[in-house]
Amino acid sequence: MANPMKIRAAAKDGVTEVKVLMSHEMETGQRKDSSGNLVPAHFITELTATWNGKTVLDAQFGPAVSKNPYLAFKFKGGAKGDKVVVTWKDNKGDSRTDEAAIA
Amino acid sequence: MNYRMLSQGLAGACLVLGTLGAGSAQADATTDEIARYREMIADGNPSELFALQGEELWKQKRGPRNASLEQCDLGLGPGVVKGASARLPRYFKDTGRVQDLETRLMTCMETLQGIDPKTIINAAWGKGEREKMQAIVAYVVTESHGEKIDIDMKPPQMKKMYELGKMTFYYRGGPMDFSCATCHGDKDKRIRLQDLPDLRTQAGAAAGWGSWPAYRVSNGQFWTMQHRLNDCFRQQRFPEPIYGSDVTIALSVYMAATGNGGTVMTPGIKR
Amino acid sequence: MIKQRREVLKTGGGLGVLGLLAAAGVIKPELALAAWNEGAFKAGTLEKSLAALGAGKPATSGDISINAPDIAENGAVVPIGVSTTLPKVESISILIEKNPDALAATFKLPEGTEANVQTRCKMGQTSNVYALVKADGKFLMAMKEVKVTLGGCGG
Amino acid sequence: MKTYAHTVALASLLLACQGAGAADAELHAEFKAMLDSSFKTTGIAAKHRIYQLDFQAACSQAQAPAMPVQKAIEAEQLKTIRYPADGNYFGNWKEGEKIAISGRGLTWTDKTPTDNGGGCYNCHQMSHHEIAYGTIGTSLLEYGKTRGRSDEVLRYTWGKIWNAKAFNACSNMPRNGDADILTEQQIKHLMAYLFDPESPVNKK
Repeated sequence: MANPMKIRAAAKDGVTEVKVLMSHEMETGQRKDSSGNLVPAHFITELTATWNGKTVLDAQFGPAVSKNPYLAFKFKGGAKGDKVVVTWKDNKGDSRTDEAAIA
Repeated sequence: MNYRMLSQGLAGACLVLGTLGAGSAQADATTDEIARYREMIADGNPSELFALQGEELWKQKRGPRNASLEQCDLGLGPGVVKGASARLPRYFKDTGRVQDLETRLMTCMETLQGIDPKTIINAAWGKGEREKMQAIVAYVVTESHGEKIDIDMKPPQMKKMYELGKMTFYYRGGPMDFSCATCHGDKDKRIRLQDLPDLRTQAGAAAGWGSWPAYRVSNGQFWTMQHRLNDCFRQQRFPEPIYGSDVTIALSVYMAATGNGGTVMTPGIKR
Repeated sequence: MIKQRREVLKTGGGLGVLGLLAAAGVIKPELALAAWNEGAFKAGTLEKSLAALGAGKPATSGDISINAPDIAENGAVVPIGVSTTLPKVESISILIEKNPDALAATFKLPEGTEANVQTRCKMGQTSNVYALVKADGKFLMAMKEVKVTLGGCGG
Repeated sequence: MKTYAHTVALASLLLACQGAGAADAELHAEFKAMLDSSFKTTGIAAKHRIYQLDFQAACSQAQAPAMPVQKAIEAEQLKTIRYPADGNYFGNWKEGEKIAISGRGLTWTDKTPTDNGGGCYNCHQMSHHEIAYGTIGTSLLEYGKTRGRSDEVLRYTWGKIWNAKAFNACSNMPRNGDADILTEQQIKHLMAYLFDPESPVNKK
């Protein structure tokens, strides 16, 4: 099972900044292991962030996004205690959803 | 030391060589840009992901005794994690040994949880109990972020370890004749583009010791201090140090004590 | 739900059908947007990736800025941020010219989300990095070179 | 593998300093025991690597040893240098560049003890275009251009690459030829990299 994300959301002057760290290998499918076999591609393909149920970001990743991906973005609105929910899915059908309260 | 005595005896004939060449005025725009790169990746250190898992493991009942690590004494009393790693290595009366964070955690895992230390010592990095150890370390060192390095050098056992660590630091060997000092025994040097802390000095030792354990962006792994030292010896072309062995503890005491008073920046983020 | 969408994709032969379904109100538009754009992510060259994104040959815009280092100490993690002052931004994409597949990531920005995203990408070698912005229905672009260095004592 | 039989002169110099106190001797014994119990053989990195050669021991202090000791070491090491049998110093600079950049070899994760890199860029600036260079050693930029190609310069440079300790007893630089790190052919490639006018070391 996928490991939890670390989500930070902070509101300031009517804008909420969200920073997300995801635990994921992000294998490109082009790397060889120590015995010379190709490691199959395994990477996050889609990510959605919502605030109070409204989509605030919709991202798609290729395998060129770094291992343990980092993402930061900002949206207008958001009050202390509001929930930001982030969900990712990967190319093997695995997914993970975590949430954080806006600080 | 014998040779030092000789050189003192022959002081008239003795010229202490700067073993390095003269061309060191190569500070350039490259260095500034690399600094900017490091600053950009510092916010959002994936060590946090490992610390998250480590905290869970700390609280989880595990092992043959089905116990958590919450009663583990890292030197500040049972269960005290905050600030503990800033004061390690230290001499522990209950084991009669100088221990670093990882060997101390092995003691806790053995006594509280019944986990055989061999399952950690003989495991590969990132595998089995060793992987769990790495996560627990990430959690513990995060709890000392911002504290001062505060190594208690009063016990004679610590003084002995310091001396042994210093001897290890200057010990040349292997097919490339390298010692720790080959790379870390002069000021303002770098290997390729990586700055090399001068571990002989307080500032250098504080910078080096204080920023490991760390997340390594080149391989996406979280490296404990044992892992860092293990790879130093690998690059030094030495044989492999056994996990938690005295040579690793001695070097740790030498570095930590030299860096005493510096700031703990763990977990770090490194190339 | 997700499985069903994938099946529709497979049998229906691509985004066209999905678009049709969305237009017919069968599925919500935002879900349609979320389907991974395999065609663009596996397009290969910069030119083909831009084509697959429907961007053609976008003009350069001084209103788009790329926040990335001139030199990356390690190609495995290159911080790349894109921001723009252009109005009505719909999407931001990051493309790396010399990667096997140029497209690294794409972000759809609903109204209210600022045109300012940061992530980290892998770069196999020194390359031009492109930020593609779709604003008010039009594609515009900016470019910055990032040098990737070798490091460490081993290699 | 070679063994290093050091001369009586060096040995006696080293012996001359056996006046250390009992506490020192005890610490030394403890140090040796610590090394013995702390290391293990992994892959090609055998445990015996922790046992020092005489000159390594002499260079294992915070300060370099006394000048006579250094001179004795240098004289010893000078004898190990083998110059190219065919009298030709040069290989291909393009191959030389690859060797200069590669820092691989002789660790416990390397499969064989051969096929090693020179690791030159770890410590030296060399070419006009490679920005990732270390500063532990001197800059070798425009090495051939500024030094010319006299027999003396070629012989010195070859010798320095083969065994740097022949010129500076406690040099940080490995004994590339003497310790079987690089082959004669690889050193020829490196020589070409340093001296060829077309090499980026000399050409902008």
